[in-house]
This record gives sequence, C-alpha cells and structure tokens, in this order.
Amino acid sequence: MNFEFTEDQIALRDAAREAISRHRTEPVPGTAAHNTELWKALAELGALGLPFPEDAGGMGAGPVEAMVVALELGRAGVRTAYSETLTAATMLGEDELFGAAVEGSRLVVPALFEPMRAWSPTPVGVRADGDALTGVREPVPYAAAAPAVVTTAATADGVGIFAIDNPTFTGARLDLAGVSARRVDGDELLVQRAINLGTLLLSAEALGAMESALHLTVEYLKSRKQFGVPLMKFQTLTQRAADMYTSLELARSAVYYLAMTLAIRPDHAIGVSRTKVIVGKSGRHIGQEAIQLHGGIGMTAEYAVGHHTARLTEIEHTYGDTRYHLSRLARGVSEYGSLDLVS
Amino acid sequence: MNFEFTEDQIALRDAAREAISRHRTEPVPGTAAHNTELWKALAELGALGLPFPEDAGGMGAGPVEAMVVALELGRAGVRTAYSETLTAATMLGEDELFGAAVEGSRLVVPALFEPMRAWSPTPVGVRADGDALTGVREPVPYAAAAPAVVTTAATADGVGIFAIDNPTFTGARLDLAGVSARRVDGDELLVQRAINLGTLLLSAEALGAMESALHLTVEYLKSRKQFGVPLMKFQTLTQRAADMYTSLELARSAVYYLAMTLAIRPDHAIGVSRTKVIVGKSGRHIGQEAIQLHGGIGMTAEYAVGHHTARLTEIEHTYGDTRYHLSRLARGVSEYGSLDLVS
Amino acid sequence: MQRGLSPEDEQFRAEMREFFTTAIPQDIRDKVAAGTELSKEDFERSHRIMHEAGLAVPHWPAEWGGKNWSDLQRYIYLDEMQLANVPAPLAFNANMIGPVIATFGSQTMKERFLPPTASLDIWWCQGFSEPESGSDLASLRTTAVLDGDEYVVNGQKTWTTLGQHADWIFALVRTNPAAERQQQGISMLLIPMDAPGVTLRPIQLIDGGHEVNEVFFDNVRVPAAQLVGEENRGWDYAKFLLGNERVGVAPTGWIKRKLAAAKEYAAAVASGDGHLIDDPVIAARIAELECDLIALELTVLRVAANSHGGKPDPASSILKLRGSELQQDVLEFIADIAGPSSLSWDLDAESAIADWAHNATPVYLNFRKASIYGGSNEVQRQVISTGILGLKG
Amino acid sequence: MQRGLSPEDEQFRAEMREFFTTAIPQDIRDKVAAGTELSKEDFERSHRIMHEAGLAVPHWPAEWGGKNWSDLQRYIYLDEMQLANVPAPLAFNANMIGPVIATFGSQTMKERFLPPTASLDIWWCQGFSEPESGSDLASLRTTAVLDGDEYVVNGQKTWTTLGQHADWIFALVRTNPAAERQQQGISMLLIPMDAPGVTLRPIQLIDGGHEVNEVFFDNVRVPAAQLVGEENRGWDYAKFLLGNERVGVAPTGWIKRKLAAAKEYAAAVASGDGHLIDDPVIAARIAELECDLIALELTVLRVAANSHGGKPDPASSILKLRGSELQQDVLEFIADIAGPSSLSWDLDAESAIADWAHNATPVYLNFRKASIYGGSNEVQRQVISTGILGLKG
Repeated sequence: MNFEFTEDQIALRDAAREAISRHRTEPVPGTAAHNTELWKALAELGALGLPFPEDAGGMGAGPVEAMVVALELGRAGVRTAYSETLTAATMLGEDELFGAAVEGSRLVVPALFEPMRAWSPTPVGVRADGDALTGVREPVPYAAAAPAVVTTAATADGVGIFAIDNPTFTGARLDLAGVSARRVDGDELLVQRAINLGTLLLSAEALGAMESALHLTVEYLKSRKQFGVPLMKFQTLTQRAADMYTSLELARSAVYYLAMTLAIRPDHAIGVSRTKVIVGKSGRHIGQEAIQLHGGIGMTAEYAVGHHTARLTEIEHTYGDTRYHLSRLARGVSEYGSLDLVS
Repeated sequence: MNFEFTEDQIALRDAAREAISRHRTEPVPGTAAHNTELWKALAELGALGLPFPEDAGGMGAGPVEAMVVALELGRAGVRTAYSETLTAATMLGEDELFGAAVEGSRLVVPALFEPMRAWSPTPVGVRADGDALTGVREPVPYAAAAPAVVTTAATADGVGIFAIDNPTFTGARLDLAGVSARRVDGDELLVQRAINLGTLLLSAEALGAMESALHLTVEYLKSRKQFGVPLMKFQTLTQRAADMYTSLELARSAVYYLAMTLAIRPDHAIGVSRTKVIVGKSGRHIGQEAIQLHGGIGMTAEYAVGHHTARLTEIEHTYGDTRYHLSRLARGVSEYGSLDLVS
Repeated sequence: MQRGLSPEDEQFRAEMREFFTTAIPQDIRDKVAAGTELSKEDFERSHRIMHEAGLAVPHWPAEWGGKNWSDLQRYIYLDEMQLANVPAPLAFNANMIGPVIATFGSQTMKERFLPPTASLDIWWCQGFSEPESGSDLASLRTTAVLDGDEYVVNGQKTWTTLGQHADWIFALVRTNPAAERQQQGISMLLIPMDAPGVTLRPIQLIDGGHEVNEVFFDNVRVPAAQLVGEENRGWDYAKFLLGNERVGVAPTGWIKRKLAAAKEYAAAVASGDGHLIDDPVIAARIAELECDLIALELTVLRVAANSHGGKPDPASSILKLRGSELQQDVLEFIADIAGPSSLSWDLDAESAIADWAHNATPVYLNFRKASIYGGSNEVQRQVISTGILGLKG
Repeated sequence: MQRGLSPEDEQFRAEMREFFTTAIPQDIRDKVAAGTELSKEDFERSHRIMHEAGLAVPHWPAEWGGKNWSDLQRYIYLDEMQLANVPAPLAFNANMIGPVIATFGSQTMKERFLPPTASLDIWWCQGFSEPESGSDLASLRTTAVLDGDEYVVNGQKTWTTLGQHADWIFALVRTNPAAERQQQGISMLLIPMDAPGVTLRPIQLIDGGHEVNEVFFDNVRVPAAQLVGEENRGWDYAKFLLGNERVGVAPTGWIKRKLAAAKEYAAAVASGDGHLIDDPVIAARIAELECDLIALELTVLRVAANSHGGKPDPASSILKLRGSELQQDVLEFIADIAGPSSLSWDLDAESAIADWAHNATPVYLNFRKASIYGGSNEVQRQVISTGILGLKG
C-alpha cells in the first residue's frame, strides 16, 4: 500500500500544470467550450494516450497517470475533452480513429446519454440493424466543437460499438437515423471498461475542483472581514471548513485507490460505484458549503468558486449519480460479509 | 385554522402537570417501570378516557385533549402506561375490559410486537383458531406490571382482536399458545384507528421530550463555562441550538395538526405516517445534539437529558420508524399532485 | 384548536385560485413553471393585472390599496399565487419600499410615491448591501452630505436585484459618520436611477443569468424631500422593511408546486423498463420532501393563525431558514432527476430534452442564493439563538 | 502508488488473523460481538493471552516489549483484532501511561512500572478530566503540594473509565498555581487507588452501565518518586499521550465488523414476506455506510502508509472525527434494524429476541460518548481548522 505519487508522476503533474496555466481561459457559465489549445498541448505531452499500450500508440502508463492529469484540470477549473478523449479511445479499441484521438489530431467523444432517460451504461433507445442506427443521443459532450463520436447501440448480438466520423449535431443532439456509422470491435465489457476509466477521470477532476473550492474558501475566511474581524473568527464557519476538509480527504483516498485498482482490475465495477458515491457526497457537500461560506461573491461568474460547484454538479450527473451507484451496490451487499480493501 | 389551546385545554394541561409533579419518580435506564400512582392520578382526572364518548364511560373530549396530557408526560420525562391504555381501550371497543381500562382499575396494554420482526400493524406469526391463539408477542410494554393484554391475530375472517385478562409473561415475552383469550368485536380498521391514536400520543410525548431536551441544553449553554467563558459564547454551539429549535417547532406544528386531524378523521393513516416521519427526524436530531452539546454530563443517568434521548429513540422504534413510514408514504406519492393541508 | 378553513376563507381561496389561474397570461405562468427567466415586460404585465384587480398590495393600509386581510388570508393569497406559477408583485415595490413609505413617509411623499409604486409605474430597486458590508449591513460606507437642500451621495451598492429594470432606488446612506453607534448615522434616500452620477454595472451569476448589479454613486445630488422619514433613522426603517413580512418569508406554495412538478418529472424520465418514479428510493425521497414541506407549511399556518395583536409567534423565526433549505433541497432533487439530461443548459427548439431539464442545473445553482440573501442562514440562526433562546453569544 | 499488501505483510496478516481467531477465548469474543459488557476478568484473560504472545504492547520500544512494526503492520494488527471481536489490550496501560513512562520516565520508574503495565498486573486508570474542566483540560484544579518528599493531593477527577477495576491512576495535578500560563503549572503523578484519601464514586450512564467514575483525593500523600518526568511538564506528557496514536484512532476494524453484523441482522429480522435486507432502502443504506467506511479506512491506510520519518500526514487529523461519526451511524442503523425488538433491554434466556437486538439501544446510546471523549468532535474540528487549514479563530 502506498498512496504517494512517484517522481515520474510528480513530473507529469507539473508538466500538466504548466500546460494548463499557459492555455487557461476564463470559464463561462453553462458553456462547456472545448479548449482546443490546451487539449493539443496535453496531446503533445502524451497525456491523451497515457493509459494505452505503447504498441497501440499510447504511452504505456496507466490510470494513475491519467488521474494525475485530470486532477490538475479540476484544480484549475478548465474545460477540455480529456476524460472524453480517453473514454472514447478505450471504446475505439483497434478502430482507425483511435490513433487520431490519442494523438490529438481528431477530437472524438463518447455519445452515451439518451435524452430524458436516467443514466444507463447500456443503450435502450438506440438500435442498430447492421451499420444502420436509429435513436437519439443527447446531450453529446462538446458537440459545438464538431467532434467525431463513438456510441453504442443494441444489436442482434448484444451491445455494439459504433464510430461516426462526421456527425451532424443539432445543438447537443445527435439523431442517429441515416448517419453513416462504422461498427467497432468490442462488446459491453469494453464499454464498461471505458466508462470505468471515464468515471475515474471525472472523479479525479472533481477532487481537484473540491481542493480548489476549499482552498478559495479558506483564503476568503482569512481575508474577508465582517463586523470588524476576519470571518475566521466565526467558529461556526471554521468548524464547517473543517468538515469540508474531512470530505475532501475522504474523496482523495477513494480516488487514488480507484486509480490503483483500475490499473490492475480495469473491470472492477464495484470499486467504480463506491468511488462515485464517495466523490458524489463529498462534492455536493464541498460545492454547496464553498458557496455558502463565501456568501454573495460565491454566486458570481467572475469568481471561481461557483464554477467549481457547477462542475461538481455536472460530474455528479455524469455516468450515474450517487443514488444510481448506491442502488447498484445495494443489489450486491448480501453477497459478502466484511469489506476487505487491502487484498 | 387555529393551533392554540383553548382555556379548557390549558386547564387540563395544568392539572396533568400538577399530577405529574406530585407523582414523579426518577427514571432508571432501560427500565420502563409503569408509574401506577401517576396513572391512577391521571385516571382520577379522567385523562385515561379523554377521547372516548361519555356514554361509553369516557370524557367525550378528543385526541387533542389526550395529546395535551401526553405532551406533559414527555416534557417531564416520566413513564406510565398512558398511550398504551388509550390504544388498548380503543381496540377493546365494547369489551368488558374497556371500562376498567379507562377508569384505571385494571392496566390493559396492547401487545402488537412480534419478536425479531419489523413493525407490522397486522399480525403475521400470531394466529387464532376460534379463541385459541398461537404465536408470540414480545416485547409487551410494561409486562412487569402484570397487565391485561389486548392483541391481534390472523383469523379465518381477517384480523381479529383478542383480550387476555390474566396473561403470564416471561420477562417481556407472552407466549400465546394455550392462553385463555376472548375475541373482541372489531376488525383491522379498529386496530389501525387505535394505532393512529397511539402514534399521536407517542408523538406528543416525543414533542415534550424534545422541548425539555432543548430547554436543558439552552440552560446548560448559558450556565456552563469552558475556557473561562459560558458555552453560549461558542457560535458553533449556539447555531446548532438554533437548528434544534427549528426541528422542535416543525415537530410541534405536525403533532398539533395530527391531533386536530384525527379528531375529525380518526382513520387518516397518511397523516399519521407523515407526523411519525417529521417527529422521528426531529427527535433524532434533537436527542443526539442535546447529548453532544452537553458533553459528558449528557451521558449520565443522573441528568435528565440522556433519558429524553433514550425515550425519543424508543418512540422512534414504536409503531414503525421513519423508514417504515416513508416507504408507506412512498407507495402513494404518485396518486396526487400538490399537497393540500388546509382543506 | 381548529383544523381547516372557515367557509369564508374557503370561498376566498376559491376566488384567489380562479383569479390566478385565469387572469394571469398562460405564457408567463409557463415560463415560471419551467424556471425560465422573465422579461421586464412579463413582470409588468403580471403586476399590472394584479394591480387592476386590487391584488398587488393587499397588505398595505386600506387608503393606499390594502385589503385588511388576516394573516391567514394573506397566506392563502400567496399560496394560490405560487401554486399557479404567478410571479409575485414586485417585492421591492409591494413588500419593501411601499410599506416603509406608507408607515414612515410624509403625506406628500405618500401621495407622490405610493400610487405609482402600487401600479409599478415606478420600478424600485434596493440599495442596501455594499462590497464590504454583507451580513454586517451597519458598516455601510456610502455617504450622503447635505448641501443646501440637496444630499450629495457618493459610494457603491451591490447585489441590486433587477436594478437594470429600475426607475428608482431606495438606498441606505451614511448621513452622520460621527454617530456613537454605526446604526445611528444611517438614513434612507429615494434616488432616480437616471440621476446624473448614477451608474449601473451588471454582475453575471454562476447560472449565467443577469439579475443583480452594482450601483455606483458619484456626487449624485438628491433633493432633501426624497429623504424617507427622519434623518439618521434609516436603520429602523430598514429593520422594519426586512421584518414586516411574517407570512411570505417561506415560499411554501412555490415549493409545493416544484415538488408536485418533481413528481411529474420523475414520471417523465425513463429508467430501466419504467421511470424514475418507480424507484423506491426516489419515491421515498419525494415522500420525505413532502413531510419536510408539510412541517414547514403547518408552521407557516400556525404562525399566520396565531398572529393577532401584532406579536408574532416566535416560531416565525424559523421560516426563512427552513424555507430556503427546503427550496434548495427540492431544486437539488429536480437536478438529480434530470440527471444527464441536465448537462446541456441550452434551450434549443429541436432538443429532445424538456426545458425544465435544461434549466435544472442553472436553477439549482441560482437558488444557492436563497440561503445567503435577505439575512443568510447563519444570521437567521443567530436571530433564533439570541432572540428566541436567549443565548447571548 | 502501490495497491495491496506486500507478501510479507500478507503473511503477517494471516498470522494475526490466526492468532486472534484461535487464541482468544470464544466466550469473550461472543460477548464483544453482542455488545455485552465485559467483566474485569474477561479483560484480563484476553490481555494476558496477548501479552504472553508478545502482542499486548507491540508499539512500545523494543526493550520493553515492542515490535518495531510499521504503521501499516500496526493497522493490520488492530484491524484483525477488531474483526475478530477481540477486546483491545487495556488502552490506559498499552496506549496511554505505558508510552509516556517509556518516553519520559526515569530508568527506575520504567523498571518498576513498565513490566506490570505491559502484563496488566497493574490496571491503570486515567485522572485527567474534572467536573469544571472538560474540553478545557488546562483549567484543572486538583492540586499537589510538595511536603518533604511527598506530594499532598487534593481535588476531584471525573469520567474515569473502568476506575472501579483500577490499581493505579495517572493523574494531572496542578503543582504551580502561579505559572504564567495554566498549562505550565501541571504535573503528572502516579497514585495507587488504595492510597488513604482516595475514594471512587461510580457514575451510572444512560445505557444503564457503569464504566465511568468520579475519583476524589483528600490529602492523599504521594511519594515524589511517583512524579512522571519533570515537575510542571505534565501538560506536554498529556499531549504526547493523547497524540501518540496515529493509526488506531479510527476503529475501522470494529466498524467493519459491526457493519457486516448489521447485514446479518437485517437478514434475520422478518419484514413482510421476507426480511429487512430485501428492502431496497435498507440495502442502499448498507451500501452507503460501506462507502463511508471505505473512504475512512482508505484514509487510515493512506496515513499509515505515508507516515515515515515521524511526520504524520495531515489527513490523520480527520480520523477521530470521522471514526466516531461512523461508529455512531452504524450503531444507529443497527438499532433501527432491531426496531420494536430493541424496546426491551433485558437479556432473558427465554426471550425470543436475540441479544444483539436487546443490546441495540443501550449500545447506541453508550456510543454517543464517542464524539465527546478523547477530544470532542468540536475540538477535532478546531484542530483541523486551526492546525491544518490555518484558520486562527
């Protein structure tokens, strides 16, 4: 057991941090614009291919390294299609788009949501007859950046994966009827593996957002005065900041551990669900308290803390929320007795 | 709409309060001894027959008046078979034991729990073939006081109510096999009505316990010093006391309203469930915080606050806990849109 | 104790329901239901219809348009208004400056301002908070110095809601910097927004909306006749303004409507072979929120019914605190129901996602303000612990 | 980063599991599992078996019986002990006074006290808190005045856990009332419980049990040789004592075992046609508690694995706080599972109700102490906000 970053991981973190600071743009509420410059810079670092084998064009590192990068994105509060690229690349397997995706020459995103349907990792309303798809995917992340798409559909032989090179979007909506799609080698297990990786990366991004939200809050309590004294003289605020720190460190342990777990067991769905629950609870707690402890300023778009809360909310609603994952876990709790985390 | 006590209700409250102060005994942890003297004093006030018609031997008042008495019992932290007597009397209907129960000449309690079974208002393991019962009731409240018992059993024609004049207990356990029982006129609806009244009275007792727990906490914060200043200088404590007050007043509104509701709709199960949920959440919050804000002294049997918390815990586990009632309510939420409380 | 409404109040309720569900245009009510931002013109249309029906300022003194309703009637009015998705009469007019002028203003001031305030011919905004004065309002720094028969105002206000639509602002200003206590040197002035030296800067919020503003005063000259009441008594008027609403501080009708909508939403979002509402955990959460709401609404009713002779029930102190918490809980729940459909905020005519789901996250984020403004929840708890429980911190 | 145990640690874990599940008598472990109070003799039997196996004081210096384990090994030892329902070696001996004497005591004191402390031939109790000194320990009033080569002790201690079984007490006393800071005038004395002038009064707790006591000192004469370390440095020793355990402050093994038991209990309590465990809300609550526990245990592991060179990971500051919260959550859940079967606390051989259900409420009530003693949760939060976040309140 060791939760500390290696020297290589620290070097990677610093390189990612540096790239982010060079290409950072101010967030705009409700508009998740894909930061292409940053994404290309990450590609140059090899960050888009971190967890993939070298012979496939990846870096031969693993989920831990990808997590290190995602954590920095969350901490800085920038938006770029990082988890999406790695999730899509996993689903693409040996498809021709894979190389372009991890090199950063073509933006590819996963299209896994169905409009007005709760999260489901398997397609329900999207079907394939040969290469002809029907159904709707919405919202597709970063649709405004005109990405290629990899999606899933129910086929006669189970869940199929399909690549779409040049889809046409209406807003964030992708109507699949009549779209030219190419079936990719891979089944439900590969989709789940991709979602597992994606969930880890979003969780790491959430962890970074929590870290920054707490940091901003602590600095605000130190500097801002009310009734003639700094806010940190008000014990009801400092005790709540302590609870935020507690939530943060619990989430950190869970995210680091999931990264280590996926490195050896990429299909470990139960670990993914547990992490999503822990991060979901911590993220909601920290996001809400960060705004409350800031007061009005926390509500403004000029100030970073609200954007972190918005991002935490978005991540909570991606790939299954706390309730979804608790239900998934609940179905299995009778199958074992004590937890065992160290084996 | 009017939530204020009438003059008669205030007179009743004062009389109950006076009787309680005369017969008060110190609570003993884990031992719910029936306070016979107090119970007889309440009988003399007519308090045991408050909600029953005068021609049946009652006082012709209603659930509101019975609630007024139960509230005082909870506030004082005394234990006597008040809610039990009224619940049992309701189930007894026109049985010969009814008169004795409401006059206070014979203690009669409801035996409605089955050992190692979650709360169920209908009998599962208790069956009747004619007047011959089988099954076990445990724990029977106040069994040490050798009460008569009224219980339920599954019969060929639905749920039956049975009176047992002189049961023999083993601890709090009543084995019904071979016991001489008498079937009482009444069905499942009467049982539910009795439980509704019993739940109201326990909720009122809980409200009284919350009131006292908060009162004790506030006084403690005012008088107790730490670090050279009264505890009320610590904002983290006073803000939590404010939240306790909030929980208390929410519970008060719910209990008063349920009493008014049962006065006109004694079978209003949904109102009972909602009140039990509100009181359950408030009671847990106030009970736990009252101990925490007291620190060590709150853990001791010499001091009242822990007993209030114990009683709140007991009430939470009687006639269905918060989870039980939420599940019951959940099954119906799709059947209506907006709530309407005033009609 | 008496449950239920008297026949007269039942009749009153039916009239209110009829009015709000028929007289106010459906397009405005649909926008409110979906959480879409209203235009200035929407507010005005709705307010003026209410005004023409005599229902914009029913709690004002009768001579200025009031109705002499009981608190219970006022509760019914607000409840039916909120249930029908009707935007309330502009609070700055109806609930804030109107009652202040009616109570403390001179006869001249009343005659000049009350009729256009009631009719929304003047749109008011509030100038209380400053960048360095949030919860500690009494530390405000905007100054007003008398020069002849005019005050010269300098300083900055912030969090001025809907100031972009406003014709006038009622502002707290410091007229006596030497006063022994900060509170004693404050006055309330009425200032036209188009007066020379007044500028307004929009503040964008995290939901992307523009509802609050900064207002700057640079040597703005204000006739002394626009001083409300007496000089240096502004703090009292502000306290009156913030405390004069007993019944409406917890928007229970609004919450009730949102919660009913949440059920519809949960029945509209597919999940597995059925819908989210079929999940026992979701249904139990709805039941719990309904219980929370009932406890709050019954407390509102208790306070309304028990308020006679002007002395408010102490339980009224919990209404703002609990009301904002529950508003936030319900909106959080709706955002959770929307789930991945909440990830795009854009309203697009061709979207397969309902407007409420697109709006779920911005509305959730926007209402984090509810526990901050109008006395933050921390201030509310302080009011309870000090004022009700006697815990002198 | 490295997940999982090394082969050596896996081997160590297997040995610990083997030992705790076979060497400690089943009757003691059954009592712990059911939450039944242990007798003095139960504690002694268990402690001595561990001592004979060299496992009572593994974290002491090697010359006094220690093992030079890594923090991770210590975690494994505690985890397996708790999972096997084994009562820990008496904390007052093994974790409190033992390490203090080993670190600060004279060689004579070490030789006199450490062996019987390790073997439980002396049963120690703690004399820190006083009626007027709870969280504010430094305000303690018990005095010790040097008279020749003896201290004369007067005063009162309280919350002395298991003092009724104790042979000796380690007490904080005020030796210099004139010290500039309260903390500077405090010393630590070792006092036999049968010394003339020492009396003990039991305190009954709300669960009906007797585990704490008041201890009175009336002109008790204590040889100066029983002063620990130096005079007036008792505060440092007390801080060392309270802070020297990094790994064991969150009883994750205990919680894990209780949570596994809760599943069995939920599967044993009938509900409808099945059992409570079949209720999706119950199962989801179990899943949530497991997630909470995992987050905590991973943090314990992180702290244990990252603690090298003596500088603790700052995250260790959350362990006591979160550990006590989670203990309480799990016990509350078990009481809820027991439901009406928890209403009678009496263990009766003929009862149809399982012991755990009879015990559920008293155990739940008893563990409300967990967030109060050993530094209340409010103090823990203060430590985090001040010490870790730098918020100087």
